[in-house]
Amino acid sequence: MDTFSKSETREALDSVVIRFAGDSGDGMQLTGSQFTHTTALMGNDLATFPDFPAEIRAPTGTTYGVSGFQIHFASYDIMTPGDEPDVLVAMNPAALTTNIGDLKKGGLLIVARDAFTKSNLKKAGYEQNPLEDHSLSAYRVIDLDIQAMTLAAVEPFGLGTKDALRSKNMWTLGLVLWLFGREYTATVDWLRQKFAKKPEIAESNIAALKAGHAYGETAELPSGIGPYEVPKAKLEPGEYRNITGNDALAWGLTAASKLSGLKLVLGSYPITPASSVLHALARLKSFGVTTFQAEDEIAAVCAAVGASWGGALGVTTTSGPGVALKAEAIGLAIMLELPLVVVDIQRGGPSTGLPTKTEQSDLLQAVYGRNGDSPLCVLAAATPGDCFYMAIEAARIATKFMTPVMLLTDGYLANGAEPWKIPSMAELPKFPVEFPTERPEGFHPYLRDPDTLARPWAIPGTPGLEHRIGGLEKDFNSGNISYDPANHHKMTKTRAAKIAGIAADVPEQQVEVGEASGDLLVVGWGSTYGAITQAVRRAREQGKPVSQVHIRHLFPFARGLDTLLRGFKKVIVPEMNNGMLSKLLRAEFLIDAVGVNKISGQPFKVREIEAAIDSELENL
Amino acid sequence: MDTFSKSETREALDSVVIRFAGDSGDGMQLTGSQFTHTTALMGNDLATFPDFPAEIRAPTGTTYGVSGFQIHFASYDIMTPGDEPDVLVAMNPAALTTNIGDLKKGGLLIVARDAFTKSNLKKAGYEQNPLEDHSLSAYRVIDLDIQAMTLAAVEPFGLGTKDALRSKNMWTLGLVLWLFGREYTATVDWLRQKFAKKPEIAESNIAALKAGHAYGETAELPSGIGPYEVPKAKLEPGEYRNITGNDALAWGLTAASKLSGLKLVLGSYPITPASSVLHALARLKSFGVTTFQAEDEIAAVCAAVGASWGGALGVTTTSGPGVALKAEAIGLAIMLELPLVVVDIQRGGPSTGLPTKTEQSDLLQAVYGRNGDSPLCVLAAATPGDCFYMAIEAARIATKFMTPVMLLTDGYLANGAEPWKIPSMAELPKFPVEFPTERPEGFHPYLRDPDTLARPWAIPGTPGLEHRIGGLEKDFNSGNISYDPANHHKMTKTRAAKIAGIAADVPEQQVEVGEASGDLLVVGWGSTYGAITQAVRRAREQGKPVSQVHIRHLFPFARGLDTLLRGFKKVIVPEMNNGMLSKLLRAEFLIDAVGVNKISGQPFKVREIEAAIDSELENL
Amino acid sequence: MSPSEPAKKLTRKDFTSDQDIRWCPGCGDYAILATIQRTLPTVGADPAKTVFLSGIGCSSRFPYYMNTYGFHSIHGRAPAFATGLKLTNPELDIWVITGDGDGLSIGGNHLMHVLRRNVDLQIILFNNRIYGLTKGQYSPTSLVGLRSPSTPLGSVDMPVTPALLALGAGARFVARSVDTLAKHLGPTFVEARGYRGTSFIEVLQNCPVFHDGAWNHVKDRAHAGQTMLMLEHGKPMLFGDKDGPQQGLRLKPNTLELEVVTLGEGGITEADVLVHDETNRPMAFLLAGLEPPNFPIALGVLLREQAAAYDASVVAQVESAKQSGLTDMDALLRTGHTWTVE
Amino acid sequence: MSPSEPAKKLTRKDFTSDQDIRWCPGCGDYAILATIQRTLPTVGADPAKTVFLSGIGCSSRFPYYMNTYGFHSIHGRAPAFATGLKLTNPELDIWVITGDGDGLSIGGNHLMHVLRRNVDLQIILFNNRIYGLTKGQYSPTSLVGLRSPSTPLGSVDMPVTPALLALGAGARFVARSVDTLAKHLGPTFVEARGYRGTSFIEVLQNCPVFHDGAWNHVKDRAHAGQTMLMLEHGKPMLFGDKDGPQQGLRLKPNTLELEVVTLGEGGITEADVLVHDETNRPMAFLLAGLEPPNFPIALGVLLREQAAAYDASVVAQVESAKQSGLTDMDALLRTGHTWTVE
Ligand SMILES: Cc1ncc(C[n+]2csc(CCOP(=O)(O)OP(=O)(O)O)c2C)c(N)n1
Ligand SMILES: Cc1ncc(C[n+]2csc(CCOP(=O)(O)OP(=O)(O)O)c2C)c(N)n1
Ligand code: SF4
Ligand code: SF4
Ligand SMILES: [Mg+2]
Ligand SMILES: [Mg+2]
Repeated sequence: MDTFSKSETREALDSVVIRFAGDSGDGMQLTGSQFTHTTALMGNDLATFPDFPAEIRAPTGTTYGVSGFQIHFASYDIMTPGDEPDVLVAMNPAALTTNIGDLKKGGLLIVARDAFTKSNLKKAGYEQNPLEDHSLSAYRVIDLDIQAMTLAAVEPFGLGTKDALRSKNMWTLGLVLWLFGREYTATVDWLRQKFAKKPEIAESNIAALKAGHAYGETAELPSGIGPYEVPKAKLEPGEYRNITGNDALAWGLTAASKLSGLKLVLGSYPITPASSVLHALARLKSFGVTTFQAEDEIAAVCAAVGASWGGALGVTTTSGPGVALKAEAIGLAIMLELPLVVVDIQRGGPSTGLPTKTEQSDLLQAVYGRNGDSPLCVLAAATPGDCFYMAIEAARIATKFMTPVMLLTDGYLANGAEPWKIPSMAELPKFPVEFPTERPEGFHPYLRDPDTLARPWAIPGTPGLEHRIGGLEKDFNSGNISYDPANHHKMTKTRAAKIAGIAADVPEQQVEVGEASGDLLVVGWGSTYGAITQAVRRAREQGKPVSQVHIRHLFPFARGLDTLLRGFKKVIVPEMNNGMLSKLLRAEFLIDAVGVNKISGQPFKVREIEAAIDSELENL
Repeated sequence: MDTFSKSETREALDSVVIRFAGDSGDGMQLTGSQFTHTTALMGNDLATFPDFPAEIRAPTGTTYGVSGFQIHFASYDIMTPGDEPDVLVAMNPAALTTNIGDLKKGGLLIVARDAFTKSNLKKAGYEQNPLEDHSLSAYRVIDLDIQAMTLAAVEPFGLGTKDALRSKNMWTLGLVLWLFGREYTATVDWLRQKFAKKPEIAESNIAALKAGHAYGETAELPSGIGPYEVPKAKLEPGEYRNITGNDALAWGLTAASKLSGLKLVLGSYPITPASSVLHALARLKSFGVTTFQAEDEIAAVCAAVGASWGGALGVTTTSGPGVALKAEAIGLAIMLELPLVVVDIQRGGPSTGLPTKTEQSDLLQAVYGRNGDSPLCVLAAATPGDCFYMAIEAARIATKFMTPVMLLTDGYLANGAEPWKIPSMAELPKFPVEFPTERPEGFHPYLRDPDTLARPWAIPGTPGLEHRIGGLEKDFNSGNISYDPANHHKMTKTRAAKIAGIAADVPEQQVEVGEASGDLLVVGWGSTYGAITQAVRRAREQGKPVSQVHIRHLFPFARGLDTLLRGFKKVIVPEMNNGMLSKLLRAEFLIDAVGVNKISGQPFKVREIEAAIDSELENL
Repeated sequence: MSPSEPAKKLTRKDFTSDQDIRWCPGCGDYAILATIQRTLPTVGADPAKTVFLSGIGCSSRFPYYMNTYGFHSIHGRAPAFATGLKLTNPELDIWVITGDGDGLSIGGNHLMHVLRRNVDLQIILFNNRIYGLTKGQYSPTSLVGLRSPSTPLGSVDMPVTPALLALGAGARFVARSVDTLAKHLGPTFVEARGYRGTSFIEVLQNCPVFHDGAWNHVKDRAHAGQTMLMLEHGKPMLFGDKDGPQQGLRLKPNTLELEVVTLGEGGITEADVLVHDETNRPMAFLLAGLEPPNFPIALGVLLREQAAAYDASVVAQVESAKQSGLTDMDALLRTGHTWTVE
Repeated sequence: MSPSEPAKKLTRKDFTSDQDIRWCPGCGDYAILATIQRTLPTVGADPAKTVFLSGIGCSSRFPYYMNTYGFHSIHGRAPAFATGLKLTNPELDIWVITGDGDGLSIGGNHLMHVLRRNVDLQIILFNNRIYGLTKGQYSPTSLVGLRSPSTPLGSVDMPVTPALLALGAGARFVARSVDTLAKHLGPTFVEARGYRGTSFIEVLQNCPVFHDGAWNHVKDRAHAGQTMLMLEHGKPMLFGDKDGPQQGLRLKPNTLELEVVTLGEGGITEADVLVHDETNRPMAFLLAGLEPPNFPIALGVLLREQAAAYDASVVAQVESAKQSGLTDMDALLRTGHTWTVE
């Protein structure tokens, strides 16, 4: 663990939001994650939000090629990457123009002055250089010739200008690290490891990093600007790491495979923002994980179902358009009553929509998007780290109830990171699965467990349990094909009852924050957790009568939700969609749940939810 | 028009339900439709229900190979094929065992005695011959050696026994026609036409038909059995024909093409029970109809969307599993804002389910089954003949609002027939479509009509209107790709507002039967129309305070529905699913709509809905 | 064979399920079913380790009739389910049953990819040149001009040749046989089962209800000798009716075309006739496209090329990773940078 | 050209839209775009009647940059949209733009069916052997062993050869060219446009970001003469570096194999070298599979076989039905039995 050793006098701040913005090629994501990492080591709580363009490498200098990374860190526990940045780092004019609107008035703006060339200004749509026309007077500006200083710092390594300039993000990182009293050791280690095979690259980057840091220490910054320090947060004791939602998900699935004793078989097809789960699992072959990049989403889910039938934990990961394609096969899995975990990492829709942006607009597709009466279990993760636990929960329910489970996360959870207290495997409850090996009296594949209504998971290869399954309706008593009218009614009701029964197997719905009854209840699900919690806490600090419920089990709802909802005069439901959970709650409980909807591909700001709370309370 | 000329004394009946049942190979569907046809010519009102096995030609004598055709005809206007048959024709033991349970006590049972062979009895699971063990004493039985009498009748034509026996359905039809005072002329004409190229087949069938008829006239039937007559019904004057839902749909789509002036392009992939729409349209090439049997459902809908972009009325027809596959492409059509008609002829689900049975379980898939916030218009046809009008309505809305429209029918409507008053094309409102040819000031592909919010339908080939569209989010002001957060919010709201605006363009919701407020309201949609109407009428005849609303516009709902629903103490919603419209109504209007659900692959019986009405009224 | 059961000699009955068969009387599917049921016992197949996995169609009802593990999936996707199953348990002997609609229309892409990957499966494509189950629409193998419910004026789609498609996709085992030729079909299945990789077998099948006689030009008993070429590896490609002249296939000198020659005519001897070489891919391409009336149809193994089976490679990669990589979950969770809060 | 506009000579600018191009610097897609934009004016193309229609991928962004009608559809389905559009308006000149992922992975089946139907379209497949847009996963054309984010230990899937797949599916016009070889690419597009039916053109494209140099073994300037065989119909298949020996392809006598021969060595003359015949399908099969190092890659038109275009057949059927069939809707509604209630 690194410690902070400098002795300058530093202004103490409770919390800071920094946004790094530059060209896609400027390495802003790396800069952000290195800053994040060091900040975590410093003991702050933090949350991050990377926001990058759909283009792989948009032409340099364009506004749509701007890549951003926001980090919020504080001396108390925080849950969102922050509403507006206190500090904006803009590596070129395009980054400035697309981000300056978000910077707090009076906020700190760090710009690479020498990137404000005529051609870059033009590409960003500036008629004049904003660094020269007083248009930035509302901010505290540090404009430096970062490119020139980088070139100077890496000169000894004899790189070409193009390569040398690649280190300018490290120079900038060095400066910002110094500004907030952070060491660069961790980044140095990381650079050495990453470029182990190209030591000259590692060393030139390190030189730039150190030069930026040194610049802070030695140069005279305009008065009133830094240096700062952000004291440690009081976090629950334990071993921590940073984790993104997609990594947590991949590890959660792998953990589920260990806890259940099942082989994990992933069928997937690349799609933003889900691909990195496939990548992460592909690296875990040593854990017996099999990954199959299929020819399309349909083949991917079918392979997962085939794997499940064979006795594996069959999983498929995708985003909204992929779920649409998988609908027919998921319907088959429902009919076959096989375990299956379908992960939908939601993005902006409809259609191709906004592939790199976040949204929660697949909820109704998850619950209803299949032909026929085809209920399955729907879960949602609330934070990046929660993806780990919800992956395990999905696998547990899928195998216990022999059902597909749809787990919803989103682009914000997928790429966002948070400090995560690392669990120990021994603490996590095992849920071993047993495959029947003996042929019980009257065996047939749809013979049900009287408690869970689950059918036996008899797997091919088992002598004596040979059977046939398929997508046609089955006879309740024999498992054979049946066109009998009464039987179909009974089977439909049975499938529904089995899924409804999951509610008895999960914890009662709890209030997240506040009392269990009162004036105003804010109900959320998924990645809005942080923003809602923060907003409700702030409102309560101001004495406002508001509570929060956060739903992880979306279908069926957990027991007790009904009572909670009825305990409040008013229920509002913030969602990053045009009103989906609110529809489910209204239909189920007949309460006038009112949507607070943001469909912009961006997560909620705490302020926006506070505003919704205030306006509801006024109208109560 | 045929008339009834016989002079025997006949017992007059108000209404009769007959079910013909036999092996798939026994020609029961033909028998039924010929009886239907003659009955229509006699001026009765009628409704039919064919019910055939999933197997193409199941082995003879098996229970799952039994094919049935039920007809209800009456001297008043009726709306369902009848709850239980008054008359059952059973051509073999399997047909008897699978159908006898439905026959009214005291009903008439006509059996082909000589088909009750040892092997047939065994295949049907009979240990004893039911014709000999008094087990049928609750019915009035006419058991005849129909096979022998058929062979005798067709002997002159020198056919082999197998071929000769093929006419036994005609012998039976002849007898039943006589029993209910019907002429056989129409069937004779039909046989001559159908077998124009094989006159010996035509004539042997005719001989059998006449022999059956003559048998009725000359043989002594057990006392108390017939002959009967069913007087004409009082129908609205006009020219009539029998029509099945799928034929009506095909013709309605073709009519829509005429009324709009658009070329009809169907992209489809065969699937039960939708294939016959493809077949019917493939026969209408002379109307300029283009049909494309695609490689799968996805290609089918994509071809239809491509056709729409090109300026055609793009249509795709399928059933539930096909809709699931089309979801992604329908989402694209929503984003592209192109007209598209998607017809879902629902069948028993989930998955492959009960392919040849009817169900209404795709409603929520239709409304919600896509990624993202992706609203489209959902309509449902109520009767076979209504499929014609709803097809036109779907095309009208699709082209006026530049949106996909999902039209729901089901297996029951698809194959069921009713007498249909033939409209004249001149009476039907035209809805001509104009493609822009001039480039207006500030043209872009998403420039909207201020009233409908529809975008211009500028088609490739038009000079000066070249433009690019696609599945990524569009800028409201330029139609170019936009990742702007506020723009996405605005576009999502705009797409929703456009669809919501359709409500202003369709008639207000009316009460179908009864007062506009009161104690009990029965709300239905789709093919339950007949059963619900009949049940509500009967209840009202008995003085019960019940009204009926039938919904054709399911998304958005028509104006006025809210007021109607709130006008009643209780609302029940009979559906052939596990509760879907009831969910939509609850979520939208917060009224405690209670489902009456039947998920057996069979249409509601009038009696079942009456029972639901009674039990609700008791508990009011 | 499982250790718990004493090895006993199995018979057709052991592979026959208790379900009534629901195909139309006279359907070619019966013959194929009987041949499989008779063949499996002869090669020591274990019902517990044998899986039949199908899509949707008349042919896809097949698994219900086998007393093995069976999976009747959804339309066109059987190869994908089979891939997932095989990756999970490579010990299973998996037979994919599909039709010309299921496998070539909606399922063409999965077929193509399973073939290129070479997953160890047998894929039997029942080619009746029609959609049976949905009542007779034309299929991707229907000939131009076919009148069907969806092509009342005759189809205008150019058909696909299953074996050519398979070869183009990179298939390494391609065979062809006929529903009613049990003596040829059974051994073809045996060869397919023996191949480690995807074996693709097209079976010419008659649908007496919707496309009766689609293969009469091949099967016609009177001329079967002339219309069928029974391939045998290493043997000259000879054919001909018993009492008629012996004919053979020859490569037209210095071209890429095959021609039919008659032994004894113009000095042609057996030595002039091309010898079948199962490992010769260009030859398989030429053979796959032959059809009467100008040529006999080629039956038997057109191509057999050894290559790594996908499932074996995947398993090997996992196993070697297990040897050398991280296996402790707690350690995994702690990879990279961590820190402790006290 | 529309009657309202005076025929003016168009230039590249007329085919260039006002949208910023969003490909990575150095991407091979730029070169292909430039070639299309330069080629279309030379063949009198009318922007109003020209359509670019794509799936999803880097390559599929193409339509945005053309000042013609453009349609950026969903992943893999472009051929199906194009078929519907062409059936609606056969006058349009439709170009389908796809990638090795879009066209061969998720969209393989639509590709195969549009090829067998022979719909009159040009299909350009940008083959960079990688998924560009989703950041570098391996694709169906990636070679075994490729390390990518989804195959960190190397891919084990055997790749597909696009031209072979197309031929297996029944394609009748198959060509191949290279992103940066504008002088070869432009004329290849012209040939493709001239063909009435589906023309399939594979373009070897470099993705400098995720799979830089995937085609270096072909494009390597130093040896380009040896690694590329420029096909010309009716001309002997010769190749070789300018200053090196001239080489040619020959059919190994009495086999189905091609071999490389060197002119002047062992008495080999040009007369021994095989002459390219665009109409010879078996030859196209052999050529499609050639790759360095043992052979040059075959560029140009591998196969051009005349056949009815699907859209033309469909339209003809509709038109002839219009001549002879019922056209009065009121009459249609009254076909069969009707009766009157008074
Ligand atoms: C998604 C989906 N689309 C369509 C169908 C309808 N369908 C069932 S089988 C079939 C075609 C069967 O043809 P083939 O594979 O040749 O089998 P055959 O019946 O001829 O043996 C079709 C179109 C379906 N069940 N599911
Ligand atoms: C239904 C669906 N699945 C997955 C994706 C994600 N996706 C977009 S492009 C692409 C692959 C592109 O590869 P290729 O066609 O080779 O194009 P390139 O980017 O290499 O030009 C994928 C998997 C998507 N957009 N839609
Ligand atoms: S329809 Fe044809 S393929 Fe299907 S079972 Fe009947 S005969 Fe066989
Ligand atoms: S990722 Fe590759 S293919 Fe895509 S634009 Fe960049 S260089 Fe081109
Ligand atoms: Mg078939
Ligand atoms: Mg690619």
